[in-house]
Amino acid sequence: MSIFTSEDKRMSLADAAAIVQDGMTIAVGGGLSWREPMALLRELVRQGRRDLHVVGTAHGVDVDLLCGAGAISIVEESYIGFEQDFGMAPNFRRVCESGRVQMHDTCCHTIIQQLRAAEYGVPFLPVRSVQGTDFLRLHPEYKTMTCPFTGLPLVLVPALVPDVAIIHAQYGDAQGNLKILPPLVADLFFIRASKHVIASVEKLLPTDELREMEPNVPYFWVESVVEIPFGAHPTSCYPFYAYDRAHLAEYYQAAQAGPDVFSRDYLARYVFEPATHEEYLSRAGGPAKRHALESWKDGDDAWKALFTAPEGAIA
Amino acid sequence: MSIFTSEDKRMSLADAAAIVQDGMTIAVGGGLSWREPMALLRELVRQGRRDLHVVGTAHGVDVDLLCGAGAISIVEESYIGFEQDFGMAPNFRRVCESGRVQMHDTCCHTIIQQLRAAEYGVPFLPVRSVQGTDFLRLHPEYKTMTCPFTGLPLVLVPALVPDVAIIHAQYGDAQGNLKILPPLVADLFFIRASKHVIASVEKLLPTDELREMEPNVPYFWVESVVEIPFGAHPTSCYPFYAYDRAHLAEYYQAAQAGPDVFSRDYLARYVFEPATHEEYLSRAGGPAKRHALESWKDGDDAWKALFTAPEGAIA
Amino acid sequence: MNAGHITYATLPEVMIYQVARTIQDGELVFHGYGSPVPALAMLLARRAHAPHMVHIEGATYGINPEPPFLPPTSNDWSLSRGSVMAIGISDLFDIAARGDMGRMFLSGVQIDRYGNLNVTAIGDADTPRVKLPGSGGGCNLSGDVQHITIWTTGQRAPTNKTGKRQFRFVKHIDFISSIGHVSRDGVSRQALGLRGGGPDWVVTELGVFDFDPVTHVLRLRALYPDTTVQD
Amino acid sequence: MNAGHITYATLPEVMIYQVARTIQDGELVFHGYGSPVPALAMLLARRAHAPHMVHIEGATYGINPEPPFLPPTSNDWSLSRGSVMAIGISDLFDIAARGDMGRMFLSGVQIDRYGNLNVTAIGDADTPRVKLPGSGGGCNLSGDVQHITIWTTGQRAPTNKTGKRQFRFVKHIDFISSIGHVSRDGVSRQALGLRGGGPDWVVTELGVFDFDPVTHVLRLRALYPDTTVQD
Repeated sequence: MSIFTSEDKRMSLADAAAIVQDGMTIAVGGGLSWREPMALLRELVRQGRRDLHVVGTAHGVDVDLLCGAGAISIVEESYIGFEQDFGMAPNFRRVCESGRVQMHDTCCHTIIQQLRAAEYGVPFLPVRSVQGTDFLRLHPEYKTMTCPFTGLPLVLVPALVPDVAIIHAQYGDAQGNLKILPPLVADLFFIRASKHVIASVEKLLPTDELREMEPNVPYFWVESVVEIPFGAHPTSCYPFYAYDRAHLAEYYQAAQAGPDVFSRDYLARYVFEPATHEEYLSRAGGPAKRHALESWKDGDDAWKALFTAPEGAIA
Repeated sequence: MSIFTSEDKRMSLADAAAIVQDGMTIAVGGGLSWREPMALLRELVRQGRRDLHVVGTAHGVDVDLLCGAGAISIVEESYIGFEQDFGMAPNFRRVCESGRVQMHDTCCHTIIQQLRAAEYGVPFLPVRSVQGTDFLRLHPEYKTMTCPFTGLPLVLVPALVPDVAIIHAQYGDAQGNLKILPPLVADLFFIRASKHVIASVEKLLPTDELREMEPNVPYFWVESVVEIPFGAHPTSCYPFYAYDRAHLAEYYQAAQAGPDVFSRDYLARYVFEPATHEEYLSRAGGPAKRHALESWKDGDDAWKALFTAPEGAIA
Repeated sequence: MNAGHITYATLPEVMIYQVARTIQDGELVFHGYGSPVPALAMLLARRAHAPHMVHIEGATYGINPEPPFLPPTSNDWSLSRGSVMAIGISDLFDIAARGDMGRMFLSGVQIDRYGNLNVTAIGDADTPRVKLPGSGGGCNLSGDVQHITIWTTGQRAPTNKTGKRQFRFVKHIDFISSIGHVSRDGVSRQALGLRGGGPDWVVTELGVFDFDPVTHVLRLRALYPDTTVQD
Repeated sequence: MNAGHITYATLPEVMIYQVARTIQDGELVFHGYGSPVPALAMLLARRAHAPHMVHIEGATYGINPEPPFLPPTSNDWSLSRGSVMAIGISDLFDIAARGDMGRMFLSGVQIDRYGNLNVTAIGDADTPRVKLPGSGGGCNLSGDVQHITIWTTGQRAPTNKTGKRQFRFVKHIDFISSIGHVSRDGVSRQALGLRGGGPDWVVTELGVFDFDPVTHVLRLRALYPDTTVQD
């Protein structure tokens, strides 16, 4: 929704995250346990952001972390959980049930149609589905109409323009061109619909090298780029690393044990105390852990082993 | 709009083209002088197709040829011409001015929104532009409404479902997976919105080789695949060949000289008399011509030389 | 211990078989994330009676993948291995919305007699008693997909902390996350203008159900040998 | 003989310069196919006063290309050479529709005093006297783009076969292909709900024009040294 033409978009993690202000609507890239911009989100928490409205499709630890840190007031996503892995998202569940966070649950195609409306510069897009479900009750901003072409009922969903899209990409250059590898989830929709885009990348490349990779996000949509290797940890970022199941299990146990334990055992240890991303990585297991998460490349057995539950880790 | 799951979609040019029937709405891939499915279109003409309704964005010799052969009754495109190269499209102009063909001129974003409506399974999409222009007069099927969100006027353009998309891709496999190289123009929109997709490809590859190229069209949208090297001639199909400017000049002169000359000097010679695509290529210059059109790879001077007007070729 | 293997061993193979049976050859079929039963049923169907089924893998949207194992999270590259290509999230939902998705699988924490499902919240939606993870794409897909198989491994009602038995099949559904045959207001899916045919089969750990073609109400079709109607 | 060079040599450099001057630094700028004057003006502007302009090349949609020459057809790979990437046709039009395209260039065979342009048909649209090639994306873009430069190399009226002088600036326009400031029915673009600001500059082979801010009518701003008002 804007054009950013500076030649050098490189920023510190702190400066990039500071583009997000209290009360803004944010769209978080990736999904479930894949390519979520965790380093940027941890920085948002460190900076004490409040009252964020988060929108998207199916997410996990990213949104649950923001819920557990008290950074969010509205969740408008299609799913927040840990799938068959650990099940429900403890912090998300707790803040919804206490009423501290408004659950504006949505559905994947609905939110894509809303982002597309923003992308196409029109006030709404029509949707045939959703009718007959209680999502209409939850979203008084949707309208219904009788289609002038078919005479059948339709739902009109309004354009959704996030203030900031927060993206983690595999590759980028200083100017802000990005190469995001699939599953892209909703990242390209977020990027095209949002007013600001901040991106962390695993690897910053010279533009000529990035060109060979056929980037899929042009620089003029991106406002800041931060190189943060392992910036999606504990979610996965192939072809670099698989997700850190042991870390997620530790996260889940802390969150499950209630807000105080979560604050002490997770937020303090992994978000507030580490002064730098390097310090975070070192607390999260250091080079040995990083090496282990890269071992998915060593063959199916090594890869499979990364999904093994650590002894006693799952409640 | 359909799912085609046969394991082997390879067909003869004649069988593939026969999927198009008189009166159908067709979407022709490529654009201007680039990657147009010319071999398939010549076959349509040979089979005597009539009353086709052709839809798309900015095209050239493809639609002009169909106009000159009497195959079309409605043209719903955004532009038919030869740009600064040769200017207006003689056959298109003639059949519009005589009233034999209805000019349903459209505009690029409008037609994309109509194809998107088909793709998203909704009866229409809204458009903010078009208002104040005479395209509304030309298209009574468009509707206008007051937007229930903004109170401002909007145009609603109906879903457009072509019967057949006719595509020329660089690469494909027997199952119908395709790799189309950019500019993609509207090809992916046509493929997703149409009931049938027939494709010619420069090169048929084993599936494992195609996978390495990261195909962008899944097999289940494609009903037939025909391998036709130089199947886009006289338009370009990089990285294989540049367009054949001398041939287009010959085409233009014949078309400009009136329907009788065009029938005799172009249609007979290049469409009706050649029994096979190989025979067509041989009449169009044979191996020497093919080699010349591939010479764009030899450096800027060689490439530039391909755009030189042949002596006296332009009227 | 491998999660894929745990999954495989602890889920009743008979359920996977029953879910696989609902798939027709030649149709495009999708399962969502967190759905090991449909995932395995689709792999089975494609190897057995539906070789021309188009398998779209949940979350990676890989086409006809040959995953080396089933990881417990769904946006994982292992799940698109062997695919010639993957489509995007929008392609997947658009395919359904234009009527080209043959079958999909949905589950629910509450299931009512018309096949409406709740995976959003128990209690009041403003401050729910239990906030469930959410419907993912289920809300849209329930309206759009040609045929839907409902599956659940939790039909047998457990007792909660207060000793009350919690039934998965409920008379009153707290939140309709995905639409079955009749809405809360008694409107049929046809009158709502929905494209898909709605759920036709319900496979649980106890038996197989379908819907009466006239009343659209769930009815028992078959019990597995080791279960009773009392369950 | 190279077409790109022919083009370059035969078009008045002063026109290219005047068109380039209408471009601001930092804005996203697009030219359509068959538009050598804007194409050269954009290359010039980016090298001169607008280094942060985003150049989107007509038809290939290459970003900031460094073409080795200008071919006479626009979907040509030579026109995206040097781009880090290209966007798609839909991206281009969507960018304009959401208000992010700063400037675009349009031409017309008929131009009326409000900047409405005709590139569709002379005469009646049902059976036109002259069928013109069509507007490409001009119709949509004329409504959406922030600022539009109108350019024409054919303002000086030639005489036709019957000796009648054919003016490019016309009182009555046969077909409005792209909207200027006021519609055929006298409705302003604001009242039409259009997003863009409409044409602000008109550059011809004779001089430079703009639009009166109150009446929205075309007015002469500068003549080139070798032309007269009579022309």
